[in-house]
Amino acid sequence: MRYSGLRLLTQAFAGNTGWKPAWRDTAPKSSYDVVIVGGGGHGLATAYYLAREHGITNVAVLERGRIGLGNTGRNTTIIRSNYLLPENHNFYEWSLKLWEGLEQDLNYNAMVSQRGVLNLFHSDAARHAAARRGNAMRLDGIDAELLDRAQVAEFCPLIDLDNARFPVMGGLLQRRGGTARHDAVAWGFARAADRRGVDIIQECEVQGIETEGGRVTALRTSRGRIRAGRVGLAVAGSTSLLAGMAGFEVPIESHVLQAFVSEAVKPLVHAVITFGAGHFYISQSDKGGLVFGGGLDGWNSYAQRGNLPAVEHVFAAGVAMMPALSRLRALRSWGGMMDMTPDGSPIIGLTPIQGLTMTGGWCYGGFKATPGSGWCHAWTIAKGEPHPLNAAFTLDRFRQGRLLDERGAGPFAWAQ
Amino acid sequence: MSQPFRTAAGGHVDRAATLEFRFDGRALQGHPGDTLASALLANGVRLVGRSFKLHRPRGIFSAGVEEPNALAELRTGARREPNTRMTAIELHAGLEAASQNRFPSLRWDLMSLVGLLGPVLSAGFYYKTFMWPASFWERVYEPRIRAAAGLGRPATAPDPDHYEAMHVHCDVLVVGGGPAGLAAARAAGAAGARVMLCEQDFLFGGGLLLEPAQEAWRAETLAALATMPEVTLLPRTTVFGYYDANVLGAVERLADHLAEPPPHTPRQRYWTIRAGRVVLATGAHERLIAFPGNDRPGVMLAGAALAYLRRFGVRPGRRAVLFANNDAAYEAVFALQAAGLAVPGVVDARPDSAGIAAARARGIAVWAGAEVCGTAGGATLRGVRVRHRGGTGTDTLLACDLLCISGGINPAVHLASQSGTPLHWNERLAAHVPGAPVQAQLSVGAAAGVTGIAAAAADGARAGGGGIPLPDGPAQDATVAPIWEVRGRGKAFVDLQDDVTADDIRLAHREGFGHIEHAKRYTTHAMGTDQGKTGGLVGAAVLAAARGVPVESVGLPTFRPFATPVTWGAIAGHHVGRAYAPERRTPLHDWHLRHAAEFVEAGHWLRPAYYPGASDGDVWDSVLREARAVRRDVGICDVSTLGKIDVQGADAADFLDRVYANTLSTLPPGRARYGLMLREDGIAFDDGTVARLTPDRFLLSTTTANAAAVLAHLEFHLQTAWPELDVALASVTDQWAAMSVAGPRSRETLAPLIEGLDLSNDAFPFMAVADAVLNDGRGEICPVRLFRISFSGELAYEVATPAGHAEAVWKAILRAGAEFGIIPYGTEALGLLRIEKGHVAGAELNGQTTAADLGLARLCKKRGDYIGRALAQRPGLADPARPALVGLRPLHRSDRLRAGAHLVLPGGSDSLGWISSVTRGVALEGWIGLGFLRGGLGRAGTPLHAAFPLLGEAVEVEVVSPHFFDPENQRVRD
Amino acid sequence: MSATEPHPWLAGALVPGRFGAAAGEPVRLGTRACELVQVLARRDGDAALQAAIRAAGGPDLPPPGHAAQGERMAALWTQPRGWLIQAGPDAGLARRLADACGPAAAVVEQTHGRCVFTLEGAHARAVLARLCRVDLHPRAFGPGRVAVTPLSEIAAVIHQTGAAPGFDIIVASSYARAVAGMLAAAAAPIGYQVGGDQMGGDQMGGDQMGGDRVD
Amino acid sequence: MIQIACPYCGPRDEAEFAYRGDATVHRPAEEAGFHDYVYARANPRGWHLEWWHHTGGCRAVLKVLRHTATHEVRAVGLPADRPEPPSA
Ligand SMILES: Cc1cc2nc3c(=O)[nH]c(=O)nc-3n(C[C@H](O)[C@H](O)[C@H](O)COP(=O)(O)OP(=O)(O)OC[C@H]3O[C@@H](n4cnc5c(N)ncnc54)[C@H](O)[C@@H]3O)c2cc1C
Ligand SMILES: NC(=O)c1ccc[n+]([C@@H]2O[C@H](COP(=O)([O-])OP(=O)(O)OC[C@H]3O[C@@H](n4cnc5c(N)ncnc54)[C@H](O)[C@@H]3O)[C@@H](O)[C@H]2O)c1
Ligand SMILES: Cc1cc2nc3c(=O)[nH]c(=O)nc-3n(C[C@H](O)[C@H](O)[C@H](O)COP(=O)(O)O)c2cc1C
Ligand SMILES: [Zn+2]
Repeated sequence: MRYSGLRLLTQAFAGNTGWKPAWRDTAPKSSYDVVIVGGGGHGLATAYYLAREHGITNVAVLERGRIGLGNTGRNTTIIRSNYLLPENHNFYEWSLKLWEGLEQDLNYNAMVSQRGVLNLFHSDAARHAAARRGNAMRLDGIDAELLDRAQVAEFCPLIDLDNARFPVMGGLLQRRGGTARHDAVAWGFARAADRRGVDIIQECEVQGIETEGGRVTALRTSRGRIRAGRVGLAVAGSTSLLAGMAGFEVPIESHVLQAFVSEAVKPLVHAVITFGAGHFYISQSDKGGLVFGGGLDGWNSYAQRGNLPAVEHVFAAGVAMMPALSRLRALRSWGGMMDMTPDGSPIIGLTPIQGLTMTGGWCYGGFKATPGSGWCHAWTIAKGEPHPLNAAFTLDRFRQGRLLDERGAGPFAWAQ
Repeated sequence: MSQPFRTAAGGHVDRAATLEFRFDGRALQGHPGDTLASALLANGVRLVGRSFKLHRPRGIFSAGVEEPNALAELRTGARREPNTRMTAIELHAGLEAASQNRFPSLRWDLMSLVGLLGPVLSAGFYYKTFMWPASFWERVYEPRIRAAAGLGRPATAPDPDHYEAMHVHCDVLVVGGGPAGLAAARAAGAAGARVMLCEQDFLFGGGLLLEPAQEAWRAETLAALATMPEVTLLPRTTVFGYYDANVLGAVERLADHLAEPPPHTPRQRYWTIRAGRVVLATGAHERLIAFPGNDRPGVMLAGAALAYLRRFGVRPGRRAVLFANNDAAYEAVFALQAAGLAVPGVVDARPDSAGIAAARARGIAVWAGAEVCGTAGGATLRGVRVRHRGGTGTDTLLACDLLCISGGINPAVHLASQSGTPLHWNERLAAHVPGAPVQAQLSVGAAAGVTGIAAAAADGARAGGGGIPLPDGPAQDATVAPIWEVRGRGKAFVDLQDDVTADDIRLAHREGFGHIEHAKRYTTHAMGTDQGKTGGLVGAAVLAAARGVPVESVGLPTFRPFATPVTWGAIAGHHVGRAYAPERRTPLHDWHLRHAAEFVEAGHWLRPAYYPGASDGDVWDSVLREARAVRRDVGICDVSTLGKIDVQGADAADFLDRVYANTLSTLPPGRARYGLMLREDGIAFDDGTVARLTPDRFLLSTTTANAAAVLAHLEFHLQTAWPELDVALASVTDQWAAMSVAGPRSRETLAPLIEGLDLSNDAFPFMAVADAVLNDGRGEICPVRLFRISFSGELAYEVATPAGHAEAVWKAILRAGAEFGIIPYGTEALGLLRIEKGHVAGAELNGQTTAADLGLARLCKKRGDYIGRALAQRPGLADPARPALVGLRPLHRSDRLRAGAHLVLPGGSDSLGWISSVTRGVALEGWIGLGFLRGGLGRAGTPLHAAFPLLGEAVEVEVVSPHFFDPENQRVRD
Repeated sequence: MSATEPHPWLAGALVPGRFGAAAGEPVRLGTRACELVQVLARRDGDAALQAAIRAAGGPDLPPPGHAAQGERMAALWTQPRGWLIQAGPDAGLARRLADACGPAAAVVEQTHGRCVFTLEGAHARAVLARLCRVDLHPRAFGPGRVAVTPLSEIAAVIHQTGAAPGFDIIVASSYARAVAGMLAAAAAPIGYQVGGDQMGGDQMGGDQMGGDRVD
Repeated sequence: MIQIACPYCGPRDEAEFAYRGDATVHRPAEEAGFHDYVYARANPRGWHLEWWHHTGGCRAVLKVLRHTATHEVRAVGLPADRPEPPSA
C-alpha cells in the first residue's frame, strides 16, 4: 500500500480502518539465501538494499525482540558526514547522500531534517583540528564551513559565547547534517524491504551459528533452525556474543551510553549543536523535546541504563553551553549498548567464517550510517567482497596496524 | 465574589491569609496551602490549557504530579518556566502563571482549527505524507509542525538562580510521606536507624490529608519524627531515579514556593542518596476511563475531586456525577454531596456493589451496569451522556458541571521498577504491583497495592520494624471491575496530554505496531510530561483488546528516570560558569595577573599566553617581541604546569626503560634526557625530560595536559604488570614551581644569583641537573634545582623551586636580567620558538602519530621490551608511506600558513598530509609550519600547495627540514 | 610553609569576615600552616620506615582510613604503604625523614605541593556533604579518621581533627583557589566565618564564591 | 551508581575510579601476544573481571568482578587476587 496525501484523506473519511500492517509479521521458513541477524536499522537496511540493489529477495531478518528497539530506537538521531579521515568521511557522505533521497525511495517519511550540525571549539588547538577536518571534507567535495564567533552567535543565539571557563572561539558547521526520526528509519526500511519480499521475523533470537568446513550453514534460533546460504550480522552491542557463537573474536566492547529528552517546549534549538569543552550534544525533536547526551558511562555494560555520574556531566555541560537550559526539565533518560571498537571506526565486511559478514563496531555514531552500512553490507554479501567504500573497515586492520582513529584516543576510550 | 467555590472551613489551607496571584493576567486570590490548581478552582476557573496536538480545551484533571492537562508557564523573563503542573505548584504571593500552547488566547485559540482535521491527524500520519516535494520538509512542513508542537515557551536568558548538590548516606530511605511512609520512617527511626524521608509534596501526609479523622495521628507522628535526631524529613523532595547499588537521586525544591529564592538560598538541591534499605511508599495514581469527550474541562479524577474538597476546601463544581468501577471512588461523591454539591447521579459499570448500595441509601440515583458514553458542553462540561452497558438503548443526558471518574488505581511502581523489581499483575486492582525486589528494597502501602489508611500504615510500620502507634480506620475496597474504554462517537483519550485516542491505539495495532513499545512510539502514548501516569495502562488495555489478549500479557513501557521531570540546573548544581571545571593556577598566577597576562587553558591550568605590551598593536606584536627577546637576549617563562613525577626505588631505572621508548638506565646521575612514551598500541603518547637525581631516584616531566594520564599509566603497569619492581611514584607537580630562563644571556642572568653551583659550560653543561641555592640579594635564600634543558633552542635553564618560593625566585631573576632586557614570555612565544626549532608538541603528539612519523625513530631502543614496541611494528604503523614530519614555508614569504591546511599537489585535491602547527618566525622571515607529509622530506624541492578550502585559500609552500633554526643544535650547548 | 608567604595561590582568596547566610551559627573556614611529607615504603622497607618515623617523634603508622598523632608529628594514611606526615611549620621534616629512612622509603617533600584548609563548627559536616561523597556521619567517621576522596572532582584528603567537628582538608596547591571557592559556595547557605571573630558583615571580599558575588 | 568496596578505603562511588577494562589479559612476554593483549578483550554478558583504578582515592588498581547486565559487584580484590565468577 503506497502512502500518499490522497490515501491519507480517503482513509480519514473511512475511519482509518483500511490501513494495512507496515510489514508482514512472518514465521520463519526453514531456509533462506541470506539471513540477516538483527532487526535494527542496519539489519533492515541491509535486507532492503540486498533486494533493491542486488535482486536478492529470499532474505530473512531475524530480530530477537521487536524491530527498531535496540540502538536504532534509542539514539540521539544525529546524521552527518563531518569526519576527518577519508575512509570515514567518504563512507558517511555516501550514507548522507542516501539519507537525502531516502524518503522518496522508501515511500516513508523518516523526517530527515538537514538543519545543520555545528561543532563548537574553544581553543586554538581545537580550531586547528576542526580546520583539518573541514578542509579534508571540502577536498573530497563535502560541505563544511568554519564559523567565527559572530557567525556562531548568529547561527545559534542561545550559545553562551563567553562561557566563563571555556569561551567559544568558533565552530565547524555542516549544513547538510541534521537529524532523522529514529523509529521511522527502522519502520521505513522494514516496510520497504517487506514490500520487496524480505521476511521480517520478530521474537526470533539467534542462539547458535552452525558452520561446516569454515563456512556458515545455519542458525539455531528460538524459533527453530534456519538454514542460510549467507549470514550477515548487524547486532550492534551484541556483536561479541554473536561472533562468539561463530567462533571468532571481535575487538569490540559493549558500553553503555545514556541519552535524555526534556519536556516538550516551543522551538528553541534549531540545529544540532555539540559542545567542545565537554561531552555534550543537543537537538530538538519535532515534538519539542530537547534530545541530548554526552559521553559513555565508561564501563562495559549490556544493560540499557546508566548511572548518575554521567548524568551529572551531561547536565553541567549543557548549562555551560546554553545557560537558558537550566530551567528546563529533563523528562526521561535511558541507555543504549554501544559497540565500541579500539579505534572508534566501524567494521563492515568479511569475517573469518566464509559466508558470514558483519556490520558493527558503530561506537557513538552508527545511526547516521544506517543507509550506508546497509548498502555496503548488502554489496559485501552479494559480491562476496567489500565495496571500495567499506574496504578499509576490516576486522583485521588491528592486526595490520591500519587504524582509523579519528580522535587519536587510542584503544578503548576509557583507557585515556 | 472572590473564591466563590471555597468552602467555609476545613482542609489544609489558611483562610486567614490571602495570596494575590495572576493567571493569564487576571488578578485572583488564594490561600497559603493552595496549589495553583486549587486556587484556580476556588475562583471558578476551569478552562486552563490547550492540548498538545489538537488544541482542545483542557481543565484540571488531577490533584498531583500526575497531571496531564493543567500545565502553565510560571513566572516571567529569565525565570519563565514552561509546562509546570498547576496541581503541584504551591501558591505564593505574586505568582504569575499563563496558559500555554494557544493563540491568541486560551478561549479563542486559532490553532484549535486543526481539530477539524482530526481524522487526518491520526497516529503516525506524518510518516505517510509531507514527502513531496522533497525539499519542502525542512522549508515548509517541519517548521510548521515544530511551531505547533512543544507545549510552553522556555526562557532564553541565563537562569538567575543557583543550585547545589548534597550527598547523603542512610540506613533507611523512605520515599513518600503518606500513612505508609510516615509509619515506616517512624518505626525505623524508633529503632535507631539513620532515616531519610522524602516527600514530593509540601505537606507530609499523602492520603491522610484527605482524612480529617486521621489528622491527630498525622500530627502526632510528625511530632514524634521531629524529635528523632537521626531522622531527616525532606518535604518538597522528589526522588526521581533509582539507580544501581541502592543509590537514588532526589531533588528538593527549596525556593519554588517563593517568588524568588532569598539570598544565599539555592533554588533547588540535588541529593544523591546511598541507602542501606529503601522503603517505597509512593502511593498510587488513580486512572482514567477512555470514553468520548473524556477530556472536557470538568472531567476530573474522583480522588482529585475529593482532594480539592477535603485538603483545599474547594468545591470543584456545583453538580457532580461519578463514573466509576470501584467502591473506593464513592467517598468522593459522598463528600461532595455532603459539602452541598448536587449529585444528579452515579454511573457504575458494575451491576451491583456495596458502594452502589450506599449511594442509593444516600438518595443518589445510580445507573448501575452503565457507562458514560459522551460529554456535552463547549470549553467546559455541561452534561454527560449515560447509557446501559451492552445495551443498544438510547443514552440519557445528565446535566452536571463535574464528572468524577475512577477507573481504579495504579500503584506508583516507577521507582520499584527502575530498581529492577519485576512487576506482577494484580487481578483485584487490575494493575501492576511490585514483585520480589532485586535490591535491598521494599514497596509498602498503596505502592504495593495495600489500600486503606490503616492497612497502608500498618504495612509501612512493618517495613520499618514495627512497634509504633497506628491509625485505625475503615478498610478500603479498591477492587475494580475493569472497564477501560467506552466506545462511541467522538474522541476517547487514553493520553490526554499527547492527544492519543483509543482509535489511535487500534490504528497502531492495525498497522503492525501492536507491541506495546511500538504502539507507544507510533502514537506517542505515555510520552508526555506525565509519562502516562493516569492513562498509560488504559492505552495498554485498549491495545490488549485489539490484540485479543489479556491486559497483563501486553505489559507496560519501561519505567525510566525521571519519576517526574527534573530541573536541568539542579543536576548541574554548582558546575556552572567559572566552576564548570575547576581551575588550576600556578604559584605565579597573581604575578601574571598583575602583569596583564592573557591566559590560555591547558588541562585545567591557566597559563599566560602572552603579556600585551603598551605599544603592542595586536597579539603578534606581543608574541614576536617576547620571542625576539629570547633569541636575542633572555626571557623567562612560567612552566610550572608541566607534570612532574618523582620516581624512586632500586628498580626505577629498569622501570623507566620499560615505559619509555628510549633508554634511560644509562643516564648518569646529574643528567637529564629527552624521553618519549608510547601507548601500548605503538602510537606516541607523551614526551618530556627525565632527570636522574641519584642512582635510584628520577624526576620525570610530562606535558601539561597528560600529567594525570601519565601517572595513572605508570601506576597501572607497576601494580598489574610488574608488581615485583621496587618503584615508588609520587606526583610533585604542585610542589615545584618551574621557570624557563632562556636566551643567550640566561647564564649571565642567573650566575650571580646562584650559590653553590658553577654555571660555566664545563661545570654545568647542556642536560646537566643540580641542586643549588638562589640568593636574591634581598634576604631571600631559596632552594632551587637547575636543569640545563632547552625547548626554545637557546642556551636555557629550567629553574625549579618549591612553589612557595616561586615569586621570590621569579622576581629575582627578572631583576638580575633587567640589564639584559629580560621579559616574561607566554605559551604563544614558547610555541613560536619550539616550532622554529622543530620540536614536536601536542599538535604533533595527537594520538595518531608514531615515533617514526615524528622523526623520532632513531631514539627508540633496538633491543628489549618497552610499552608500545611490539605493536608499533605492525605493517600499517611501520609503513614508510605514512606522512612524516616536515617543515613548511610559503614560497612567497609574505603568504600566511594556517594549521589545519592540507598539503596537495598544485591543482590537486588528494591530501598528502596536513599542517599541524604554524607561527610567524623571528629567526626566520614570514610564516613557518610543521606538518606531516607522505614522502616526508623526500618531497623537498617539489612544489606543493597548502590548501585551506574552508577559506578558499591555497598557498604555495616548500618542504624543508623541520629544524628551521640552528639545526646543529649549537646554541643550546654554548 | 616556611620562607615566603604561605600559600601564594590563596593570596586574597579568603578574606576575614563573616559571609553567606547571616542567621545561625556559621562554620569557620581557614588554612593551616604546616609541613607535609609524603612517605612511601619501598620494598621490604616497612619496618625500617616505622622505626624511622618513631625515632623522629612520630606515631605508629596508622592503618588505612586513619591518622595518628605522635609527639612531634602526625601521620595520615593516604595510600597502600604510603602516608602523609604532618608537622608544624619550619620543622625541616623532609630532610630529617629522608636521612632517617634511607632506602626504606621514598620521602617526598609536599609542603608546597599541598594546601591544608580547616573547616570547623557544628555544620561543618553539612558543608562537606555538598562536596564529598563519603559518609562522614559520626557513626561512620570520627576524630582521627582519614578519607582520601575527591571534593567535588578535586582529589583531597579529609582528616577529622576534632569532635566539634573539625576537619583538615588537604588538596593540591594548584587547586587551592578552586577549593576555596567551592568551600565558600558550599558554606554560603549556612554562613561562614573566615579568620578571627571580627564581623565582616554581608559584603564579599576577595574572590570567594557563593556569596553575593556572581562569579 | 556502582559502588566498589576498595579493600583500603571502603565502599566508594564509581565516580572515584578510572575504569581500565578486562583484567583477564596479561601483558605478554612474547611479541606475538600483544595484539590479543590490547585488542582481544573479554566482552561477556555476565560476570566480568575488570580493572578499576582508585585514582580519586588511594590509587590502588583493583580487580573487580562485576556483572555487565545487572552491574552487581560480587568481589573486589587486589591485582594478585583471583576472584572466581559465581557458577550461576
Ligand atoms: C544513547 C545513544 C545515542 C546515540 N546517538 C547517535 C547519534 O546521534 N548519531 C548516530 O549516528 N548514532 C548514534 N548512536 C549510535 C547508533 O544508535 C547505533 O550505532 C546504531 O543505531 C546501531 O544500529 P544497529 O542497527 O546496528 O543496532 P540496533 O538498532 O541495536 O540493532 C541491533 C539489533 O540486533 C538485535 N539482536 C541482538 N542480538 C540478537 C540475536 N542474538 N538474535 C536476534 N537479534 C539480535 C537486537 O535486538 C537489536 O534490535 C547512539 C547510540 C546511543 C546508545
Ligand atoms: N482518598 C484518596 O483519594 C486517597 C488518595 C491517596 C491516598 N489515600 C489513602 O492512603 C492510602 C495509601 O497510603 P500510602 O502511604 O501508601 O500512599 P499515599 O498516596 O498516601 O502517599 C504516597 C506519598 O508518596 C509521595 N510520593 C510519591 N512518589 C514520590 C517520589 N518519587 N518522591 C517523593 N515522594 C513521592 C506522594 O506525594 C504521597 O504523598 C491509600 O490506600 C488510601 O487509602 C487515599
Ligand atoms: C530522539 C528521541 C526522542 C524521544 N522523545 C521522547 C519523548 O518525547 N517522550 C518520551 O517519553 N520519551 C522519549 N524518548 C525516549 C523513549 O521513550 C525511550 O525511553 C527510548 O527510546 C529508549 O527506550 P526504553 O526506555 O523503552 O528502553 C525519545 C527517544 C529518542 C531516541
Ligand atoms: Zn582505595
